[in-house]
Amino acid sequence: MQMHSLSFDISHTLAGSLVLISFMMLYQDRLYSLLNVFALHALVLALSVAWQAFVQDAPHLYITAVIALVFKAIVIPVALHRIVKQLGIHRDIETAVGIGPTMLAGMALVALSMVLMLRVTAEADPLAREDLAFALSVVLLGLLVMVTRRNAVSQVVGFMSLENGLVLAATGAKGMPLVVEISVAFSILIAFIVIGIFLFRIRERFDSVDVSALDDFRGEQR
Amino acid sequence: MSDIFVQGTQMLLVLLLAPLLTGFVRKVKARLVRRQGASVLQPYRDLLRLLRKEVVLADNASWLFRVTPYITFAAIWVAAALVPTFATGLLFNWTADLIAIVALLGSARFFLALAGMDVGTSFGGIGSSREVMIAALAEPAMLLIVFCMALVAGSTQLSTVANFLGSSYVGLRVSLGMALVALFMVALAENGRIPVDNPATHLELTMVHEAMVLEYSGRHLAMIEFGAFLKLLLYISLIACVFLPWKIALVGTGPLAYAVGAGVYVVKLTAAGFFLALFETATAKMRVFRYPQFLGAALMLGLLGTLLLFVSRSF
Amino acid sequence: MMSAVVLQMTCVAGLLGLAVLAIAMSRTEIATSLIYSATLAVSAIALIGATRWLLGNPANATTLTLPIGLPWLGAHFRLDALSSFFLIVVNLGGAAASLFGLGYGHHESAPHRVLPFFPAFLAGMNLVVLADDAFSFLLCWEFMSLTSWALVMAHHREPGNARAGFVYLVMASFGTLALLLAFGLLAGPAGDYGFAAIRAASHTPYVAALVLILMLLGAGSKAGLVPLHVWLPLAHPAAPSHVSALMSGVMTKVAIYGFIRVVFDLLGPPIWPASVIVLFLGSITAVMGILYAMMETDLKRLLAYSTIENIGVIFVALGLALAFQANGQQLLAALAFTAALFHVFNHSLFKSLLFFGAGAVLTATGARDMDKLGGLIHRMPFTSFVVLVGCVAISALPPFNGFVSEWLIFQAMLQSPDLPQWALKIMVPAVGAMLALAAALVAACFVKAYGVTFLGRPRSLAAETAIEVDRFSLSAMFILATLCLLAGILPGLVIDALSPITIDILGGRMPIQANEAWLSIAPIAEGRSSYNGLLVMVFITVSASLAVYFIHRFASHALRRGPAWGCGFSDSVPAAQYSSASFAQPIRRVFGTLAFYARDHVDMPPPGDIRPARLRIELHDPIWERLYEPIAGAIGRSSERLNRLQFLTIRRYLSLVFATLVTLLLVLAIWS
Amino acid sequence: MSMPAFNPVTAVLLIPICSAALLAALPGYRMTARLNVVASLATFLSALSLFVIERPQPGPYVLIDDLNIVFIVLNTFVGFTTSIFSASYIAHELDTGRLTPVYLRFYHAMFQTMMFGMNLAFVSNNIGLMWVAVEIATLTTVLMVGIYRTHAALEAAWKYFILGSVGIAFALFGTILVYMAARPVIGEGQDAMVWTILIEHAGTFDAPLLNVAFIFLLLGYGTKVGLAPLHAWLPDAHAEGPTPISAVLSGLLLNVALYALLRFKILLAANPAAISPGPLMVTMGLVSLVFAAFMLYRRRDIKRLFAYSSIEHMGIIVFAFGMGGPLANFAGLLHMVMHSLTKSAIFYAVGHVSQIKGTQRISRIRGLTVTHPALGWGLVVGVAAIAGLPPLGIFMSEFLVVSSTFARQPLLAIVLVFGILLAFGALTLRLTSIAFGRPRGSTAAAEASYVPMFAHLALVLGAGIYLPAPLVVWFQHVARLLG
Repeated sequence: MQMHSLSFDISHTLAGSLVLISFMMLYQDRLYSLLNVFALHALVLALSVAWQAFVQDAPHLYITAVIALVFKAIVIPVALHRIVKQLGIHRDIETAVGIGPTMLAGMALVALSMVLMLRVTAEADPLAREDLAFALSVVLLGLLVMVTRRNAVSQVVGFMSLENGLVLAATGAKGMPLVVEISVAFSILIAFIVIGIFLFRIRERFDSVDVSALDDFRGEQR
Repeated sequence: MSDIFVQGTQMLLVLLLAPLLTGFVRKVKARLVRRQGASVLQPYRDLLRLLRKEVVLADNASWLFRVTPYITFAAIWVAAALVPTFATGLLFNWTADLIAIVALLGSARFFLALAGMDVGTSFGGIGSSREVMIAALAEPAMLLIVFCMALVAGSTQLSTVANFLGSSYVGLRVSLGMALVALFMVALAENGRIPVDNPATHLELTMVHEAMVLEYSGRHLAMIEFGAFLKLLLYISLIACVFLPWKIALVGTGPLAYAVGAGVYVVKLTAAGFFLALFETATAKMRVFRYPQFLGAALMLGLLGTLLLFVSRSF
Repeated sequence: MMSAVVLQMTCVAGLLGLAVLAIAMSRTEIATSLIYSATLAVSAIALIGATRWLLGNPANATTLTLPIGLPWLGAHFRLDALSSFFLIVVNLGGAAASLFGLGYGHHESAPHRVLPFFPAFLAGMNLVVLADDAFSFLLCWEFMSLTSWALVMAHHREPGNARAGFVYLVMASFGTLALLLAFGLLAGPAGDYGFAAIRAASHTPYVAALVLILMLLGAGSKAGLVPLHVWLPLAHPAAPSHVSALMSGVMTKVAIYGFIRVVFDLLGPPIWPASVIVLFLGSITAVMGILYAMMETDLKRLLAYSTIENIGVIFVALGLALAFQANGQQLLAALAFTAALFHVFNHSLFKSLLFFGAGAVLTATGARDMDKLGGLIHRMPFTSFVVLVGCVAISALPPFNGFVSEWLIFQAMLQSPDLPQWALKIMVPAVGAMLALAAALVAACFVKAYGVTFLGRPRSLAAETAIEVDRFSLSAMFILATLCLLAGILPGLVIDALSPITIDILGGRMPIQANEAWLSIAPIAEGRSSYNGLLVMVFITVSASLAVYFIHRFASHALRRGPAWGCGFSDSVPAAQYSSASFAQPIRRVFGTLAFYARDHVDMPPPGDIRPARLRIELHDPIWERLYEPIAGAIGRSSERLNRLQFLTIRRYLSLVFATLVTLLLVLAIWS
Repeated sequence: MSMPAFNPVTAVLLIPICSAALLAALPGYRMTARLNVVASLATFLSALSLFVIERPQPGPYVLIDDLNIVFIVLNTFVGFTTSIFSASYIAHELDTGRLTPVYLRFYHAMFQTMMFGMNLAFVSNNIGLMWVAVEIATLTTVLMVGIYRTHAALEAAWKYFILGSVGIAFALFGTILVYMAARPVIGEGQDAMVWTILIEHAGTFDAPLLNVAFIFLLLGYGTKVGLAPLHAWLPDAHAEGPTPISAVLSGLLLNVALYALLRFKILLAANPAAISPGPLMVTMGLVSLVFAAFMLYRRRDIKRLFAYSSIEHMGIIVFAFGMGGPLANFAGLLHMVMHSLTKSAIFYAVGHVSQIKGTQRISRIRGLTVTHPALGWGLVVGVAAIAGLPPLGIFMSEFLVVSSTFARQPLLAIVLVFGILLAFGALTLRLTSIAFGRPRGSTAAAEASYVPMFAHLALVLGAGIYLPAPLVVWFQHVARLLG
């Protein structure tokens, strides 16, 4: 019982800190710092996943943890660093919406997810319930990052943090099959995205607001 | 047996009286403006003269142009033969009620208008187009008048109407008075009398009927003139039989009644003719595009009369 | 001996087969003659079958169910008195059009675009009249629209036709959707689409009112009820003339059938306010339609507009029938209803005739614009004669058929004081006045049409060198003209033939006319009113011939041809004649300024200037400009505004997704 | 297929994936194209055989029931016809050099992989597996959309990819939530994701969790159905990819996502405490319908035009299923089948047309019925069908949807009718300019394969007039299944 409450507290703390880090992401307006914060995000995720693996003694979850650690906390951030350098966009401030409103929106989203999840009847064990609440907020915050950032790289970061939320939820769900496969699949997906950015140098086209430029190859005159 | 006799006399009577009526009206108008005026028999002479003259036909006049005079004349004659003049209970009164009679006059006008277009002169065009406009304005008013009568007499069959109004006491009805005025206005318009049209003019751009028949000559013109005389007679006897069916001979009453009826009819005609002449001398011809107001007034009167009837019937 | 409905369906199958055959061989030489003669034969058979059925005992309807259409329902077809009457109208028109097409079709530029759809169109109209469940009805209805659309698009390269087809198709589909809603309402949530089930069910006043409005939208848009008429003057003239005749003379009647079937038959006893709406719309349609026609210079468009006027007249009659029926006065309802059906029949006759005439003129001169025609009475004597008959008939002049039906309608109106409702008491005389106005304008309009087209001097070389059309076309027109006269002088027979329908639909009938003396007709009682077309005609002929006899007996025969007198003004050029616009001028001045904001602009050059003076006539179509253009504009604007969504950036699209998600979650948070 | 125990399900899955591997390896156009056709035919036949042989018991991964057989057969059939069409289409692309042989291999492999993914999604009994399958199908189509590697194609593919990934994430989250809801009742592990078991216990699941789950699933799979405002990827993906892919996208992939959505709708409907999914679907459906109808008016690109009409029809279908009830569900199913057939037929025609004219600009295509009667009239019939004109199949389904709705929810029906009429106007406006009028653009003869197009149109026409009784019974049963 003691053990259980302790494990509960730890995983709870980890999940909560994940949400906190998502907020930190919202706060960043330089790309490098954003990437660093994301690395931290991935790290914490890895920890919480590992802890879940330990608590549920589900060894296969360790794989997920490792993937999270190696791939998301190290490889991707580094790769993105290089892309940023190559595209020479490390200087520009690229939030589409001001920090203040974004933070407020974030608050609102977290509150919303809490409201929704606390409806859940308690016999779904509290751990899962809390975890879900956090996971949902992480997902929403990740989406918020994607929406409020103008630049491809930071949108990828947002997407990854969103996906971290998914992994959090998945691992929180005791005995859920296919978790590993899913996390692998997602890593591949993200790899695709990163490569895509890298190959097509999608900075302007990903997010060009220059409609006239789009027209000619959409065959749509206005 | 008496029916067929009545019908026959009626048909001949209208033929005989029609020119006389027109002649009388002309005479009175002349006297009213202190002219000697032609004799009342002048119209007969005109007709005979026209009949003797040769017909000059425009080069591109078609067969339609040549048959029209006879068709119009026939249509008007038939119509006139179905309006009770001195006696009701005509043999064929049930072949056409008032609406049909109006329609018969309509077909006469239709062909006349076509004939006006046939030769292809602009005068014919003017005449026809104005004629049909006047008709378009007059017909709604006419229908409302019919409505009014039908409401009072419960029929559109002229003999029945005359019988009803002649025999039973209807009393003095405001709406009937309105209908009478409306009918009078419509009659003026339909017969091309002042103020709507001037039967005595030529070479005026204001003329309507005369412009339409401008290309006619000789016997054709005679037919058309005769038709016009008949039409005037028809309208007057219509007014007479509906609004003052006084002494009109009812079915089956003896020859004496018929004689009286005939006499009274002639008196009625004289009075109406005199009044018409008086009215025409007193009023001036109006501009073409004043007609809508004139006939619109007739329409309003008809409608008003009908609605008033509802009110008076409703209690 | 197969049952009547089976016979009809066989004919329909034959027509559909012909359509397929036509697709196969449409480019061959003999196709035209073959297809049209075949359709003629089939329509003739169907016509005879339907006539025998109506004159036989149509009391007990025969039905047929095919295992197609809605699976659990099947396709029901039923032949009763009403449908048999409309079958007569449809197939009479079809036969006449086929006969006309035998000659006219050879001038067709693109036969492969006409031949396959012509039989299909006929089949579609037959099917609509026969259908006995909502699904089949709508399917056939829309099939009819589709085939006629294809025929309108036959000459798709001519300017304006594409637009005509588009407007037509959209309006048709609008109507179908309205009908669809109506049937959805009638069938109820359970979806009993069979007419029998609908007839059996009882409908609340709310439903009845809604259905009536939807039917006015649906059937009205097909029939050309103002303000839903806009497609009609575009589409009808665009099609080949014999098809225009079918569309104007017959298809609009099929729409009327739809209205009657639902409002009188399926909906059960009517409520009197319904009649107020119908009377109002009908009278407006009648007057507006003929005013449009009066302003028109294109012969076929003029005819199309006059169709609108006649539809208005028919709807007025139907409105009267509704009013009487709602007050339980079966006899009078029967009178008005009979008048409506009679007018349906008449209009199908003379409108087809007139469109054939227009087609003949078109083939002879290649012109539809009246101001390029004139003097055709010399070049095309037979055509001009039958067209004259048609014009007299449509102008409601005795002794032809048009007069009889209008006379019956007026007779019905004269009974309106018996109605208890004050609204109707006061409304009907006004409607009557408008109808009279319309009738007078029709006469004016056709004086203009005939006078400008056939009389006067030719205004163009084409008109000068026109030649009479072929035998088939002429025979088709002569047959119709004869029928116009017969229906006019023997109306009693028609009225008696229609009585089973009124018994079937209204439960009452007009007095039997057959035992009136001298074949005259008396709607209520001879004392009230009666009419005898035969005698009127006899009188006119007799007195006319009397006059002719006496004149040629006693007066001079001398006749000299000379130049026109014209008060000494000799109009040098034929162009100086009265054109259609100038003929319409007085009526334009009187009514047009109100209805069309008509203005005449005269551009008179100063003295010494040798430019010719010009008259420009400015006309506006109020309905198009006030109703349709705003709608189109609104759609255009909103689509323009929404179209920005096509050009957003991915971030914006993601924001949309995000917003949707949050909204839904909020809804959830608040809702549950 | 002479193996002793022929299992159609495995066949439906194995044939595509194996042939995909094979096609990736094989060079040469002719053979690969033929092989592609043969493989698709084999898949279709084995799918047909699902009707005759008795069904396998629903296992942890595979399930065959009335609902998905309809989808599988439709899917494999359209896949088959599309493979025929693509044979002639791709040949032309090779001639014009828009595609290199390398990409051709890739194309065929991806085509089969996509078929595999879609079939897997249909047969899978495990919601996790279903998710994976849908994603496979999506990603393969992403790659195919980008295959021309033009500026526009890449841009479209990228947009599709990003929006799709977000959809993927949502769907997954929803799936996880469903599992969470099921676990307390069913217990940990595999079973809590098996559809057949889920539906048994659905009544006792935790309602609030299910609600949230459904929202995410609605958005996740709805993105792929192309419901507005999640539709953004759809028009461009249709317009820029190869036309066979556009046909498959409209005809099939949308159905896959819709199928997944339906499964979860049933699940939610089985739980009394949960929100009723109907109103949500109805709203999304109507929004999509009206929105797409408006968008149709401003389209200049013929493929994008029909892409938007796909959105519109998906809206109608989702609306119908949202309304529920035997009539509406029947109509929804029918509409879905008819739409797949018709829309793919239209894209076949459009593909050839744009190849002949060398453009997708509507303004540059005129008078088709004059220059290319077969294509032109085919297109006319197709558009007539898609616009819901009788006697073609969609008329029947629209008849049922509208009439049944009006009797229940008049106002909704008014909106529905408004949208339908709006779309009708836009389509006919474009159709008249494309098919009629004075011809414009190249009049070169088309070396087209008309068989697939006219086969589809014939089916649609037949269905509009006569639906065979067994099919009807089947549909009615499924409709009852959908509640």
